[in-house]
Amino acid sequence: MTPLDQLLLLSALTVVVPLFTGNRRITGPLATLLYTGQGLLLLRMAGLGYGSETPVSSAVSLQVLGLELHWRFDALSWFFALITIGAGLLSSWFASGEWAQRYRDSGSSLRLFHAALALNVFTMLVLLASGELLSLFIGWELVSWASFLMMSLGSNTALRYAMRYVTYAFAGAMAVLMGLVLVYTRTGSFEFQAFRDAVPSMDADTVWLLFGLFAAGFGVKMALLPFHLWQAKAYAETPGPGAAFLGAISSRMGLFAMIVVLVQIIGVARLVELPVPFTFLSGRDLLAWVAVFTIIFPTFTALRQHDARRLLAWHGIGQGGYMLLGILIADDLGSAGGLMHVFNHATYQAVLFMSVTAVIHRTGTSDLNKLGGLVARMPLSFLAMLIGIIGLAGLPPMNGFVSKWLVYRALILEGSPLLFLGAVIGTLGTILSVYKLIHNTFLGQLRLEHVDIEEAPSSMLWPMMILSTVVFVTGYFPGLVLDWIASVQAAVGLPVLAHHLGGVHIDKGGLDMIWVVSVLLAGFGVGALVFLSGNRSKRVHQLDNYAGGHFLTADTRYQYSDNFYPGLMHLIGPWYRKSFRWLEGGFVSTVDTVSQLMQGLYRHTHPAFYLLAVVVFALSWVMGGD
Amino acid sequence: MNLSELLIELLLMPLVAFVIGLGMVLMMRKIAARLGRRIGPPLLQPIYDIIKLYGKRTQISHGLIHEIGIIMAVGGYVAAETLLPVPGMNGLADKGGVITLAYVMMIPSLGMALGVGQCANPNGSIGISRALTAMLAYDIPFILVIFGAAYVYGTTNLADIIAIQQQQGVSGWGLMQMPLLALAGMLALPAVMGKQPFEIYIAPAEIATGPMVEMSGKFMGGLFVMQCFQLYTAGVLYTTLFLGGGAYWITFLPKIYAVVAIPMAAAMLFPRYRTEDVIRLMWKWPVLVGLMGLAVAMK
Amino acid sequence: MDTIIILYTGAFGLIFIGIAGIVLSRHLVRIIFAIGLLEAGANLLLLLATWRDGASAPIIVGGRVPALMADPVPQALVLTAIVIGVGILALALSLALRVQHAWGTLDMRAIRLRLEEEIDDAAGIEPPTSADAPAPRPTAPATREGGA
Amino acid sequence: MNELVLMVALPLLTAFLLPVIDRLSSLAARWIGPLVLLLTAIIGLSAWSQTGSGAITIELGNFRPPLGIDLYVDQLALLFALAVTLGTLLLWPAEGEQRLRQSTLALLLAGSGSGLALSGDLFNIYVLYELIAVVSYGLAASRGTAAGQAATLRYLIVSAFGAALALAGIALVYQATGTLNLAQLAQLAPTQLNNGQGLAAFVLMLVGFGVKAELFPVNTWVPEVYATAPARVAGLLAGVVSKLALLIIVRLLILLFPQPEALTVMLVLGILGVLTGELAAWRARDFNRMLAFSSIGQLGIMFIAFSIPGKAGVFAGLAVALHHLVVKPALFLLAQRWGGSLEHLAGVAKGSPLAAALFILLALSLIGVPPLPGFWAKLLVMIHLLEQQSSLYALGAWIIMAGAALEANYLFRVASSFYRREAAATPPAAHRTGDLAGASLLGAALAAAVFLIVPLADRIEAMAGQAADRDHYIQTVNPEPLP
Repeated sequence: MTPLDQLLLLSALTVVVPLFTGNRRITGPLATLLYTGQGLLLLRMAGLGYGSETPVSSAVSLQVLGLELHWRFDALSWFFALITIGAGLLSSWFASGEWAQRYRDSGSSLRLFHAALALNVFTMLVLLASGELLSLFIGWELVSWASFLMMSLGSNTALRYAMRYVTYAFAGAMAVLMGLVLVYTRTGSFEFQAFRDAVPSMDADTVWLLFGLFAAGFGVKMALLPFHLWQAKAYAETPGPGAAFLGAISSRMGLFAMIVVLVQIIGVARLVELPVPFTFLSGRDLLAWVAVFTIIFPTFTALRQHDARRLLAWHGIGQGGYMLLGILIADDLGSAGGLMHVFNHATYQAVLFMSVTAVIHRTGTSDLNKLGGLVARMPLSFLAMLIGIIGLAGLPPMNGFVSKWLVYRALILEGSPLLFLGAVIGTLGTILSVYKLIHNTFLGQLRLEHVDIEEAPSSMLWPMMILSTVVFVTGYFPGLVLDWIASVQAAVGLPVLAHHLGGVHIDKGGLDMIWVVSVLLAGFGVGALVFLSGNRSKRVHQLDNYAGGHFLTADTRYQYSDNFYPGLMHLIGPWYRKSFRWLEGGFVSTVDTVSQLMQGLYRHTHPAFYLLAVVVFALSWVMGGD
Repeated sequence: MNLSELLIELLLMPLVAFVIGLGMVLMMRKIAARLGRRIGPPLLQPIYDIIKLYGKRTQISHGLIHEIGIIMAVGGYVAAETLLPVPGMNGLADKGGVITLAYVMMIPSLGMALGVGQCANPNGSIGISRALTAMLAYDIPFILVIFGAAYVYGTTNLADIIAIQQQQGVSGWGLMQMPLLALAGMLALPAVMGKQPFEIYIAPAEIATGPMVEMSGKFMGGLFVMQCFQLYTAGVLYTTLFLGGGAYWITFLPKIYAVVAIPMAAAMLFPRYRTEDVIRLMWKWPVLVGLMGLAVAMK
Repeated sequence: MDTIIILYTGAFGLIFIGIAGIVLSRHLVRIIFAIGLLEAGANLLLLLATWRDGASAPIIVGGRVPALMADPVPQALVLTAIVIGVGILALALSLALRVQHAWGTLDMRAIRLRLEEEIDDAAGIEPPTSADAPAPRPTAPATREGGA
Repeated sequence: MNELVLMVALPLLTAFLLPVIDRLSSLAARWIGPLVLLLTAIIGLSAWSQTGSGAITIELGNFRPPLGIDLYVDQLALLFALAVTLGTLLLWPAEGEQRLRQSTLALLLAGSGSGLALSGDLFNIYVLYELIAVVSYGLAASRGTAAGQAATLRYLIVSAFGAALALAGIALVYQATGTLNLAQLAQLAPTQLNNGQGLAAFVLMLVGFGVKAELFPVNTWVPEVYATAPARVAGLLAGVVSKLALLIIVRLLILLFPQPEALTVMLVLGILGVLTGELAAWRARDFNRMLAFSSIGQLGIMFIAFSIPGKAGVFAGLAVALHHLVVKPALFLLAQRWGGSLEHLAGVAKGSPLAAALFILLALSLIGVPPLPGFWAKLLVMIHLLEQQSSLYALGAWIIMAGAALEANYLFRVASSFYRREAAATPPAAHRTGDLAGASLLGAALAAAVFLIVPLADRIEAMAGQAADRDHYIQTVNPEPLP
């Protein structure tokens, strides 16, 4: 029994245990404990993360239909597993205290929630451990359906969006299946190595086909354009901690699979050689542009949301674009940026979802037009969200900056101004959007009905604080994460990033976050000194405001929240055409029409007519063929 | 370079920046006054203003975040100055680079936004909404220009960029190498500095609107200090990218003052732009020119 | 050889008449008759498969084997097929009778439409409405509230 | 070995005696049917191990073919005979007033179905096929409603039409070869049937037998009959009878028609079946017709699979067919109470959680989600389709994929409506224990197959190898050469 087997076994146990402990209060803490155990088992394989160990394979292997299935962990799997288990651990912790009580009291099944969470973690670990294409596909499907289970735990609305997800996901899975069967018929094997060996001898059309199938199939999970419509709503409607988990890691499984197939096996170099007909683009450029549009469009859709969870979920889609973009650059900097962004995104996205969930827990709403001023009541949740949004926006000193910096730097080195510009537009849109989020939730006037609320319970605060610390510390010392990234790069076959604790040293302009953050903190210190050098200030009530000679009273709360950026919207508002929804709707209508036709075929016409047609056709063909 | 020298540099750089920034503020006010056929303030007026604001008896605070916001606004620029090499002092140029600088420059905006948000005055929030929109407007051409420069020089290290330009004399300046990009930068510069005619978000004419509506005393003073840094940063960055940077203070100072003064003098003549017009303008001409410049520079 | 050509023509003719009858008729009884014709054609075809001109019945009487014997297998087959065919025709006619009793029509198209409706009704599906369809007639005159 | 004849004879005999038994004791009449089926199933199972090494042939009355009639027992035939017996047992349709008549029909179905699976003679096949057809009319109309009768009538017309065509096809075969014994035909096929006439015969028989196998153009009866017949009957027709017809077609294909064109015809019709079935199901608004259309689609997949030449095709098709054989009857058992508009099913999971969970399990397997058996079957089909390196086969693969995506959509639209919070105005009644137990049994079999997939796959592969081996068939029967 290898450490990998132990890990998978414990993970499976985590699924089973909530089924037995059921709706009791102990379920949450118990699950958390089990996740901790999984984490420890993962740490036993820490050598993978630091590149000092060869891949750990599972003792289990199967032979079905003459196809061999086996599982193993390498640095890439380890890195993603670390994030998965971490997200599972903290989400489960978050979901074990008061939240659980509330959830149970509302008539929902805690048993099912924890089982679903554990199932998600388990299936992801299975996917990450896959040792050839077939087990990859099996893991892929398991993950899809596990997250479907998680998404459908919510209300009727959630069910509807989960349904949409499953349609997209299954169609994507079919594309993947088609791809891997194609590979099988070419190579006679599902092994990665066989595929890799066969790639150089494949002609361009085949590679194009495989590339298209795999990119589209895995892209569905990543919510790449134009398959992104399902994600935001489905994640937003998932019960809070579940949303934090899904938002943190679930769709990154698509990225994992893409790295395995497109980078590790087919290789980005091969994609560069694939020309897009009638253009000067290559296959890689095409996907990179898809990534950039995945950054821009969802980010600006997020800007228009007035539900905190949806806003975050839309950003989650957009951030996926940076990861893919970085990895497609495929040099040491870019791929490191893309990979690191997976980790960073998981941390700050989880923190953001948790903090929004904490707000919902206390106020009962996530409508950004019905909140405000909560910083006075929930300062620690505010702090968590602040750290989260700085990370999400990719500003120093949080970790989101480092990964984006790596991507930008790589783009400059490569000389892709338009991709760079697209990425930056995404970042700017994010800044606008996240400010709206924090402003409408925590800043401004505190509403009357929220005057008496308290800070989130400690079971929520602890995970948030831990994650916030991670966001900051890995921003301060990015080398901590870059160590893992480097071994991932080595495992995947990408150029390995030379780095140090503070970042990277390049002759032509490197980054040392230790210095940058230190100087920033020192700057804040100076700012504080300057501030304190002034006269003493006096705290006033929030209603003690300049209001043009008018008195604000306790029952009138002015809050600037709806349509937060009117100037911008005035200009770009007409650009929101809902084109993708239109596209989806058009597709559905087409299917509907064809389907109606087919029903008509069975319903309205005289059956014998077809019979005649077929017989006449067949006979004439036979006679003619003779 | 040893650590103590570096630390001294890091201390000195913001200080120098502040002094020069004060001069720039003064210059701006002089230019504005002269254009309006007034004389303008005396030499030390900016200092007096700051001292006055910090010393005021009525200092209204709307909460901790209000204060932290102002601290962030000043502190962010203090940190940013250490990333900008000036003659004799490279500071952290090799540890941050121009991208980091661009992003550190957003922190003061965020700080100010947080502070104003905490003030709980909807008019303040409106101002922030405009300010952030304006940032979205000018940052696109600005980033384009930064990309072009970094690509052409092949480095993001500002000290290296200066060195490259210095080697070839005036003909090696970015202005000569990539005139279109320089033009685009020049067009975006007034907006980056938040000055006329793009200062609608500050709303100096509408007393009851804008970020400053709840700012009194040292809060206002903090913003004033921030403005000094803002002008300085924009000027120095542009000089560094396109005008050969500074080898000696004697040539450096005129350059940065000119960079701030010339567009200002021209821009001062324009009427104030509405927010959406800022976007429209910024996304049209500077971006267009910048893209053309990029196309030329990368060919 | 002429006989066999005529017979083949007859067989194929019957098959085609049968098919045409099924396809073209709307009346149920005609369709059922057409099936009968079709089956007759198929049976004839089967018989013709091993037709030997002038052969005698394949019956061995008193150990005397006739010189030319017809193949007994198709005959047995056809016999069975005819029995089955008759049974099925009877079943069809009885079903048609019942449908006629229940719905009062033997028109295939009417039956099909009625069938569709009944299935939908039984399932509890409302009939499909179209935006272009005329508005449903009000079932009762609208009562004016508070008119008294 | 001759006790296998009992598999055919016993149910038929009981069916004819049933009215008499009923006179004597109605209790006996009620139980004798299932008991007889159980007995025949045991007979079949006991013979199972003997067929592992090679097929056996049973010459009825000890006349050697071609003079005598023989039963050909290989694993495939035995499996289907068992399937029809057990399937009838599981979906025992007798209920209500017409219990006696339905018992009789069910026994007839089991007997003639087993006979059809085992018979090695084209003539027998035709007769038994017609017998099954008549039984199925009786069962389909057994609800006694006018709609049921009208639907049966329409079914009958298509079916009789098909039977006539099949007969014409048999005539063509006989004309070319002068025999109807399958083994002998197999011997003669490469020389006598490998021509236009043979192909015409195949097409006629394909269309003729295809009526029951829900082959594309002659399956218009499917939605009507499945919607009006009792759900158990629909389950029998969709699950068992269709597979029997398919088995016949496959046997004919392997033994009689080696032409590649024959495969192409089947492939094209299969593709059309998947396309029309899945698309029509997408819009179905009631449970029964949704299942009906989906079964058309699934049968289409089987046709596509069997159209792959050689053992691979038989293997893949067999896997899909067996999977469908388990899943479809279970779904129709659930339809017993859930038939009717899909809208009425909103929120039923609360009342019947087990049924809802079963539906999800079955649906998952049907669309092919690993590690459920449906996935492996589909994977096999896909692999072998794409291995053909032909664009038509590749098209088949693409269509199957697209069909599965559609199917996932409509099945899970229904499944998720089960879990909706607000219940429908008139929720359907709870399932009867018998239905639920039957469905659970099949579901459990499906779940067990997940863990037994390796030995199962080996068995099916061996079975397919045996069935696809023409020479083996000829040698086993070893008929006397024709004079």
